[in-house]
Amino acid sequence: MPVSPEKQSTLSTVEILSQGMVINVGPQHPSTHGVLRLILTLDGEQILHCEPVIGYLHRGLEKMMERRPYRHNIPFTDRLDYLAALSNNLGICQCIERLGGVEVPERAKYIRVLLMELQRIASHLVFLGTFGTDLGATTMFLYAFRERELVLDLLEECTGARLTYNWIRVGGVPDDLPDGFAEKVLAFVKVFRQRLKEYDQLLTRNRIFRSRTQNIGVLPKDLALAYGTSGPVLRASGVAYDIRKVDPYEVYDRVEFDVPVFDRGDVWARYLVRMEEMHQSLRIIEQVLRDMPDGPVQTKLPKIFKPPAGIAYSRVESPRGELSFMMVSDGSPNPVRVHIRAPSFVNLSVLPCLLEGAKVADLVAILGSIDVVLGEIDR
Amino acid sequence: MIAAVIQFFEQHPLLWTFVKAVVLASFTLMIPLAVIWIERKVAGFIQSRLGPLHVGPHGTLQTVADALKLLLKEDIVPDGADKRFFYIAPYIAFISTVLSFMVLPFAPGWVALEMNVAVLFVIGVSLFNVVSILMAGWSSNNKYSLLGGLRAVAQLLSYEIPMVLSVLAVVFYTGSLSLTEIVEYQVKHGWNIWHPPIMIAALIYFICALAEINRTPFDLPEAESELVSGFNTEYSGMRFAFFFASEFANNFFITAFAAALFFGGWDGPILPPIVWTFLKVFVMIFVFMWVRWTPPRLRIDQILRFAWQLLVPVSLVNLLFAIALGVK
Amino acid sequence: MNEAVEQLLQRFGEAVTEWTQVRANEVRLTVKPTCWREIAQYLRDDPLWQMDYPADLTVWDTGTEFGVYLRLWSSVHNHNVVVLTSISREEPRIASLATLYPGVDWHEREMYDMYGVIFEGHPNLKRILLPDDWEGFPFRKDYLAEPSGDPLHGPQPVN
Amino acid sequence: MTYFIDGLATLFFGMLVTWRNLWRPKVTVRYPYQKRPVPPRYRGLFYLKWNEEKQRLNCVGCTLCAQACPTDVISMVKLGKGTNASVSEFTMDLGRCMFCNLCVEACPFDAIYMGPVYELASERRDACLFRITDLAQGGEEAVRKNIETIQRLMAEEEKAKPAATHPAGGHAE
Repeated sequence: MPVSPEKQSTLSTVEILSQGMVINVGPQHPSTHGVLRLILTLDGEQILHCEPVIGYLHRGLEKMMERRPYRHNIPFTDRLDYLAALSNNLGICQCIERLGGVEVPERAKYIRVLLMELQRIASHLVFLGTFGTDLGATTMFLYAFRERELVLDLLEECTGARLTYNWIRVGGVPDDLPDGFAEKVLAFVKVFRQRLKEYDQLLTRNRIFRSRTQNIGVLPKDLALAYGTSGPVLRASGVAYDIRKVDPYEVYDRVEFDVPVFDRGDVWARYLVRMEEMHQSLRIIEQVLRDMPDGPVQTKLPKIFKPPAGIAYSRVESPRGELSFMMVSDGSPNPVRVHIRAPSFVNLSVLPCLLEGAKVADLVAILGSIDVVLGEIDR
Repeated sequence: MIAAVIQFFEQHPLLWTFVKAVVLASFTLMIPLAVIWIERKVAGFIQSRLGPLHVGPHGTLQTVADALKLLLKEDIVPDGADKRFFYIAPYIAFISTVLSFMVLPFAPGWVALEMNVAVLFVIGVSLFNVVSILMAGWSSNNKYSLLGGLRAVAQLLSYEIPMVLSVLAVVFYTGSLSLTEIVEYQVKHGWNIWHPPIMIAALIYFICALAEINRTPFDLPEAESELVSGFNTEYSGMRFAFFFASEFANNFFITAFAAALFFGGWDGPILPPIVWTFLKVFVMIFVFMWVRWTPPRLRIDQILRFAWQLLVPVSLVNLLFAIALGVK
Repeated sequence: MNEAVEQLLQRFGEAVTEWTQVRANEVRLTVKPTCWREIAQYLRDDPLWQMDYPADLTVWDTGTEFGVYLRLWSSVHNHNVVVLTSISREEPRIASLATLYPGVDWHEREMYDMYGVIFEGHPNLKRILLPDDWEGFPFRKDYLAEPSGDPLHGPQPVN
Repeated sequence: MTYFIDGLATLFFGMLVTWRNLWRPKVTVRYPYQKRPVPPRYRGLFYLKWNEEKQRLNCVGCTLCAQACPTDVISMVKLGKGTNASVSEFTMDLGRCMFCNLCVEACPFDAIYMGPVYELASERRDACLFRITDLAQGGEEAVRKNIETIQRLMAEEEKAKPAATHPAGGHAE
């Protein structure tokens, strides 16, 4: 059992008293958000050691992708981060586009950004809801899912599906936005701004909520960087690492938005980053709808698509962090290797550090604040 | 006819006691059905849902159906469980609730047992509940149950103290330990709640009541997102139903007790006394539910710190005030 | 960026077999596997590089050899570096970077899990996604997927 | 103490939100009794488009959709050949379908579409298998008519063929 040196010294003084109770959280547990299993060693309510066990959802998607033509792989990515399927679609499409040097029409880029930000709101709402439930505020769950339903309705109208959208293609998007979509989105933006205020009143300002989240699970900046965490987890620790700003893709360099960064590094900061990102997403949506040009939405590609041999990677700011696809091509219709750098996978690896010394009740808060999706971790 | 029945029971007091016991026990079993239905409806409406709808008009019979389902379920006892304790724990919880209902005055004369130390009795028997939770948590031989049970005991015992102190304030104020007398005092002198020290006592009582019946800011013992279901994780079927019933009956009792202590019990104009009792109880139950579905829950150390560092001293000082102002 | 690359080439000379500037702030280096760890350490510690963020690490199988891919980012300079190398399929061994970058710990475990690449010096090199008693390394190109009786343990037909 | 007052105050503000929501219209859709309207792009159960004018299915059995499918859902038996081709069998194993829309996009003849039907659950094990009679617009009758039309057209083509062998003849149709 690896224990840090300071821990070791305190342990040796009390080792006669207890050797810790091993408790198995998951794979079926209400707050592990999927089939994550944590082996905890407890001393009373204190966590001494945590070992995450993953792989219960492993489907070998990367290997499956090696056996299929490039464009057949897009629907599989829906099953990675199933709460933000469009981000995954975009990630793999961008990677194939870079590999094959495919240009995307302007309008398609704007549509992609619009869908991406709607998706981000939907995903953060799931976070908000489940995080609320984890901490006992069950009502927040229902409110967040009520509003998520509005986003899903919009996405359903545009893409035809509610969860596994598969609506990004190599070289654009399959179809233009439906008629009157912009008005509906703007109406949603208006409603949602008010609902965000309501969430703040219900949860963010709540004293109990703050005392449950502030100074819990503090992740220092250097540790967050060294562990390669990304997304809200890293930004809450004071690093402004947002792919949309660091390496702008699509039209993110043409829209104006702020990247919320907090220095506290605790659960509270991670929560605030996500809440603020929803505000920023609304801003982006409004700008995108204002600036969207007319034109085609898809580049015609040959029926059998053979990119030249080489290595390419793409990175996308998914709601959970840096989602990166890496593809190796040898010039044949199938990729040699598809690697998915799943943000949750890396973010979860920092969990043992965060949990050491925390309380059992904080476990769910910390795990919830990392916001993992097991479909993406196990791939 | 009625006179004959009364006379018959007067001649056979043992039989009369038996009838009262049966009525009370079935009342304690029936009340949860109503309270759970209200809870589900209120929760649903607060959460933009509709709640139960299909069984009976507006789903009123849903809880009855659920109770029947629970009673018909297989009674599973885990292999490693300490069987004796595992078997009796739910019944102890239930009996402690029934016992506390025994001294509760619903209306003038409507009380199963007129006892001059009713308040003391209630405080005494409600502690059985703690014992049953500890038994359930320990005997299940499940780590989650154990954690839940230990948390529950720590929490219930901590909150018992400020609660008793705030109840004592009322006792000193009215000068009686009998619930009936406390209510009668309020009928004459106005509700206790309007007097400043009792107001604070009522607030403390309200907070402690939330903790005693494991309601949301204090629902740690059964924090389902952490401990699956806390002390009753391993229970199913009828035993689980008894835990559940006793929890909701307790919910009813604790508000009825508060109504008697602070809000004048059956006192009220026009409507008959029994209606007033139930009205007050259900308004308070609604407020409890309203609170339950709003905030997140606290952590165990925060809960205990809150009880010992704030509630206990405040209720002690408050008790002194009540004595100074109230004793005649 | 150019200055940094020149210094790197001076420092490691032959070990860096190839380098290309992909974009203004991105360099792709192909290095020899023998000084994999040294180069990573240099990239992390040198003030011109300061690649303090391990973005990605993976392995692929070309059928004749294993390619290793490491991507780093610098929070100070906003530079990206992709480091590539190749190792033999018969004896897939390479130095572990887990002690330099804790973030590649799980990536290395996953690559061991899927390709059987031994990361020398890794503190906890065991299977991560597959069950501990799994036989073989399924992402290798020559891994034969044969149906077995037990669906949870043992190879499964792919596709 | 300030914590306590702050706690009570913020709890009260939170309760105001829940109170407001208590009286808002509820969002529940009582599903089996009420149903949500399905948007036109909804990707539900497939259908093969029936062409009323030509009295046949649009499908020509070119297998482009089967090739576009990542999970090999579609299998078909071609009927006829050339411009008069169609399908006599068209089977989709929706047990493995991802409803990804790739087959619809691949089809150059507007023959296959995804419709608004989403209640596909069944208690039968073979309910995932949808045959041409389940998929074609108009059901069995459409399939029958389709086969009839194709056979008629094939026969006409057969008749026309000898004429086409004449030196002056070209592709008449």
